[in-house]
Amino acid sequence: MQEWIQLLIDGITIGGVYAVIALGYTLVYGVLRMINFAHGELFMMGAFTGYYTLNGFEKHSSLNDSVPVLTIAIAIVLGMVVAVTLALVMERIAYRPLRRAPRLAPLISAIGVSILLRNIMLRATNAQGKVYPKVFPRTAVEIGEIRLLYVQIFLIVLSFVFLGLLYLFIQRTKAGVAIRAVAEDRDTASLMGINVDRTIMTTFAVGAALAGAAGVVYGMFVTTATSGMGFIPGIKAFTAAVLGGIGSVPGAMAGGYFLGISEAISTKFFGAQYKDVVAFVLLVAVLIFRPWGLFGKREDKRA
Amino acid sequence: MAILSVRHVSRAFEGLIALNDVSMEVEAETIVGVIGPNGAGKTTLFNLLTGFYRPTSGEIWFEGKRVDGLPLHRIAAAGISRTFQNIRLFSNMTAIENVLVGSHLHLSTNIATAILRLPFTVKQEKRAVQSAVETLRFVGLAGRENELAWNLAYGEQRRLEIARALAVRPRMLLLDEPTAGMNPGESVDMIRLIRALRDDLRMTVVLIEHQMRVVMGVCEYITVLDHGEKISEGRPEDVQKDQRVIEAYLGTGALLSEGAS
Amino acid sequence: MKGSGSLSSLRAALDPGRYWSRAGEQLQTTTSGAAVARFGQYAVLPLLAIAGGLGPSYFGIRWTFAILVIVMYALLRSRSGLFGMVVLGAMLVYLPHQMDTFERGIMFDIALYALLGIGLNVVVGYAGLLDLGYVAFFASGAYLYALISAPQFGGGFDVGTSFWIVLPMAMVLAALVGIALGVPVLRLRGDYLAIVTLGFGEIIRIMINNQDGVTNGPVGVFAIPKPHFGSTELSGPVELYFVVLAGCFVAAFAAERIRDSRVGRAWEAIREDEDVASSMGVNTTAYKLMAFAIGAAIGGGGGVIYSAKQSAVFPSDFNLDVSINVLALVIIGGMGNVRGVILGAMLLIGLPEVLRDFSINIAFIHLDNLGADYRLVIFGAALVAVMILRPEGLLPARRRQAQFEPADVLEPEVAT
Amino acid sequence: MKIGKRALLLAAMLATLTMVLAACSSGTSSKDKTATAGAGGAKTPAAGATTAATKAATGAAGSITVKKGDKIKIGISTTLTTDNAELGIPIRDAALLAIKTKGTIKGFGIEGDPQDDGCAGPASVTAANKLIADGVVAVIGPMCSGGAVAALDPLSGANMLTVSASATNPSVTAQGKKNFFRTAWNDATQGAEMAKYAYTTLGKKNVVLVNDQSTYGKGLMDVFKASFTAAGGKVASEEAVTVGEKDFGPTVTKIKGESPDLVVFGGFIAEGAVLVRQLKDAGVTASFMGADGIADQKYIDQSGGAAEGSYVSRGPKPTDTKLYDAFAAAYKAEYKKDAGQFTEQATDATNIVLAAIEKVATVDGSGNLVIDRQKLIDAVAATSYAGASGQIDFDAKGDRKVVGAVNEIDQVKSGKLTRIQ
Repeated sequence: MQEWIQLLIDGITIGGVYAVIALGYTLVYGVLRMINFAHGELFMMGAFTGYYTLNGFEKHSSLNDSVPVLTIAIAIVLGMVVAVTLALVMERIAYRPLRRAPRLAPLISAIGVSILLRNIMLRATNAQGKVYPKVFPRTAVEIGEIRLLYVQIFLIVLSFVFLGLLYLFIQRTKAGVAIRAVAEDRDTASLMGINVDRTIMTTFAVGAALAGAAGVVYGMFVTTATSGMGFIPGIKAFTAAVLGGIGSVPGAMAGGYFLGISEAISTKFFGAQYKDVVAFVLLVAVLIFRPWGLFGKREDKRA
Repeated sequence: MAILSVRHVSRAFEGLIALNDVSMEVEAETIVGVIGPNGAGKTTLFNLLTGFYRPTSGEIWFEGKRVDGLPLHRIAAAGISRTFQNIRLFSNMTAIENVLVGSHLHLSTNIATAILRLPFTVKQEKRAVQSAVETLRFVGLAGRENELAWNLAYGEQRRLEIARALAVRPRMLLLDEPTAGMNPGESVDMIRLIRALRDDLRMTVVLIEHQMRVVMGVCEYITVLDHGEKISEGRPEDVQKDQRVIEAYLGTGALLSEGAS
Repeated sequence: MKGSGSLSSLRAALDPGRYWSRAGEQLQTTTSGAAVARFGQYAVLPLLAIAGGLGPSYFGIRWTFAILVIVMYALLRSRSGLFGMVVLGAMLVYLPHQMDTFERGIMFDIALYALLGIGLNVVVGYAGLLDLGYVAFFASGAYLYALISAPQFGGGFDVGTSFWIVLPMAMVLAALVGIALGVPVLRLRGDYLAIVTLGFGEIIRIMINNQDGVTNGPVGVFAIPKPHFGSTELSGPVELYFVVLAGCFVAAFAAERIRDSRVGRAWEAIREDEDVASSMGVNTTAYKLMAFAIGAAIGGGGGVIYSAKQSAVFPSDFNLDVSINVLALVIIGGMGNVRGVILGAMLLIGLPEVLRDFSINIAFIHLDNLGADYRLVIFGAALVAVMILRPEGLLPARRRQAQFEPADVLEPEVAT
Repeated sequence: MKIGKRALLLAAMLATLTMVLAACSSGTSSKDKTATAGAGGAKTPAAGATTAATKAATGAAGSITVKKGDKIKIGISTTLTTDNAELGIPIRDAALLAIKTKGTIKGFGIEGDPQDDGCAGPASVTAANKLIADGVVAVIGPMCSGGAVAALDPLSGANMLTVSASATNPSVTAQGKKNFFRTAWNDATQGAEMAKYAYTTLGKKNVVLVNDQSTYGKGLMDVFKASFTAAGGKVASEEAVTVGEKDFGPTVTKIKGESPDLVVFGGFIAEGAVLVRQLKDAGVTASFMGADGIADQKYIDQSGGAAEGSYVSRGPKPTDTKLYDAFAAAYKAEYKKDAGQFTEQATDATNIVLAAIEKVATVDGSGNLVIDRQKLIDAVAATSYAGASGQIDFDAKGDRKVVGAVNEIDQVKSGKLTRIQ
């Protein structure tokens, strides 16, 4: 029983990361109908920013030991800033010129950006994985056999908080309404006085901020940053977004957790080598019964 | 003998009832109009007849065969073809290619014969092109064969849609607002075309139409929908006098002003 | 009348893939002049080929590659498509003889990826189905040949001839795999299909990696025998390059013919508006499956050749990168267009390899390993740049419209 | 009319076919020509090393000629892109250092030609083709076992001396290619030694094996399993991790549930460090054992202290470490960082190759250096070399003979790899 609870916690931990990254996919897909293949790399850049920030504090001050809350907060904020800046540059250079281009052109452009970022970081770090300094004590809460690292709790809680905040942002703020309007119908939204360019940028920024922050916290959890670390979570998050119904915010969240937990459980049953098989088979199974995803809007025949 | 029989058909969208217990019969080789105010469920009815929607309840029979629930292409094969209210051509294909897609069911080329390009394939294809050209000429698009669909003028696009639907060689043709956006001259042409479809090609035509002049001018029988229900049917002059129809159209003024003229 | 008819027949015969000739107006006006011009072009052909062939000796591979791409680009964009194809064909046939091992290896890779691109193009370009798991078919072909012929597993087949038997077998197998994948997922739209196919590609790779008993797992299958053609062993990249090239010709020919038929029209209609296509009588599920099966068969055939050339295959050879590369080259080349695919393959597969030697040595700047270290950085940037500069791809599918010409239709009809 | 049309089409197709076939046959003859040119390579016009003719000459089987004033090229096939470059770059650096240290052979300068082999079959074949074309005398590499197996096809076709410092899987030498040697240890040797050590010396009876699904990791764990169970031990379960992932939570939970007394890992640094840390985080008390894939200070650094106490097999080694220490010091002096895993094997491989070149190379009448490929291979096969990684003698398959060496086992003590056997 306790093993099952532990597996569930493992699943929620990684699932939360998938969910937060998936939100970026789903938001961008919502407004632009494009798969931003480079989104996972923003997560990676966040993790590196976290490393450089915390390592800087470690080397030049004692703040990591005296007020870790402060340095962690700064790292997260910087991670967000770097990811948002990159995302906006990416949008401006690689995606905006392609807004009226054939549907698959931005996809390839995004793949190009993804390869570019990965290899720039590979060269910048000379292919050495960067190890986070010890900011978070690696101690754990223990209940019987169940163990939860503090940093893990932080990661889980933070992903919940992010998801909640994003939901409020989308539902309650003016910018959120604009995003939903553009997602619904870009041309109509534009006619109704919504600045479409700015809304698209907001969308990229919000998605990137989440990915950047997630990168920092995940980096603290796994304690390393490598140039390739964004790729697999990126693909998984994309899967999660589709599973939940791409374009749907609650769908991305649910899809992320669903995927994380199913990976954990299938590891128990079949071994980790088959967890991706299970995940994708589940995806197909879900899509066969709900072709529009768990929470996606049912697209009837467009009559 | 009724070619089409709609029996107690309803369709709901997430609780919203778009069509409620509608029954109607269409006689072969007639021109039937479906009218009603906006949101009356006319296009929903067309979508049900052509398989775009499945009825929530009720049955649809065409030529003695039940067609509701069939996939779209089976309904086309059964002999029903349609046009769309918001024109839906294959806009990056040429006019003649659009029509050739319509004749899909009447050609037999498969992968093997396409690669080998056997003489009979070539011959069949040529015949298809020939008949596509004739169809385009029939709808008044002679000389526009190689134009991309989205380059055509609005009225031409409507006619191309009809040509494409005709290429399916349906026994019943559903026209969704065929004269929408046309000037009076073009509308008259369209009326002439619709009559020719029935007279020359012996087709049954069902059309949704807002312009009462067209409806009264061409339809032999009219079904009136309002709020998803059938409120009246009969010959044009009878329907025009029906109190419920007049009420339904009150405020829109459409029926009275146009119908009277 | 008779004269113009024979001319159009001639044009039709010369223009592979279509008999409604597009370039009618050029020729119709000054028939004799154009004919002379055309023959003039053929005379230039050997000269060009020789120049291209000698290029590597004088300019080195980097410049030759650049020149080759530019020449091809110009030729393929010009209106005389057939001429471009012939020049291209001649160069592709002649050039490898002037090349060294490395360059031949690249040429093989380019041709192989062009073949895969032609296959995926049927799925993505013609039918508009976004497939991110194309590697699955490539893998099934490669492993079929590997498992049947490698001595590790008994190698029960006569290796000398098995290649030519396995090739069609693998194509059929891959087509079946394609249909098996297609049936459950084809009612999914656009990006849903993309992720499911991506997952399918991964599933195949993971299964190969973990079914040790069958596939030898990550250790891979090796000592795969080379095929024979008659009594000649096709051992080097250059011999198998010609097998792939022939495969490209056949696949491109078949693909273009299918595209210009009723089947191709149905695909195009599905791509434009699936529901309307269906309501015009197109059985969309069947036609999508057909596209999947054809694309898969070509991918499977490519896999067999790959396996034979490589002589060792590993599950890691069939990762997501392969699918992404093939998709990217199809789109960069210009979707729905065989010539674009070939050009895309040259750029996408050729460029990163040619960049290996790239270095900058100007004045005090010495970046000797620039290419070796940064080639993927440059490659990523190039992908973005190409898409921004030419969003439709380098050779946008100059849509082959079924041009109606009275002469084409009326003449035989009058005769009957 | 129609017949004419089809006849033309047929003619066009036939023409194409003829063209292809003609090209095929001329392909063979052209290849023959280059082979002949190779034998008489000295006659090649001095148009620079980039001409196709010269490249073809050096790529041919017989001998290789380095013209007066040119440098002897040594190919280095290693991984320079993807996260595996973490291993590949130090290997390249070690080989380049050995080349630099050697300086010249018979008055000819030496230069390294590093090529990215992607740690996988396709890219390794491309890298091999590139090196053949570049006219290298020998190849250090390929880095990974899978890549080596695939790349040996073109390399042995060119009769190219190939010495890998890091391709350890038994399959590489099982192919029986005569031109291949390795200074890395065959996993069959190492895996069996590891199992023996775990069972006999450490007294572990119940283990969980974890591999990274790579040729190396899976292959090593298979050997371990066979030896360990043959000795009477029990393998509780076999788990896997995915390269590139950073969170193995569920796998760790599952391992915990098996309550093993030893966890054995076959894979590389990145995953090994994450795994050992997460095992510790999860409260797994079992010992941890890895192999040469993690025998590197980076493994300890990246584990954030969790590697303390883990056992690391480094393959058979001599007990005398003076040569290794000297190499490590030189490496550190050159690159300002510690010598990574496989670097000592890389430097040995390079030195063996350079020594063999020195032995067989002759200067001909016009001052060119001529190296016979077969003699070069034979020279390496006869090598008996005391290097940084120990005494190196090759057996008939190209594997290292285990002479005067025991399997070195290190334990991480106070954040350093410390030899305990």
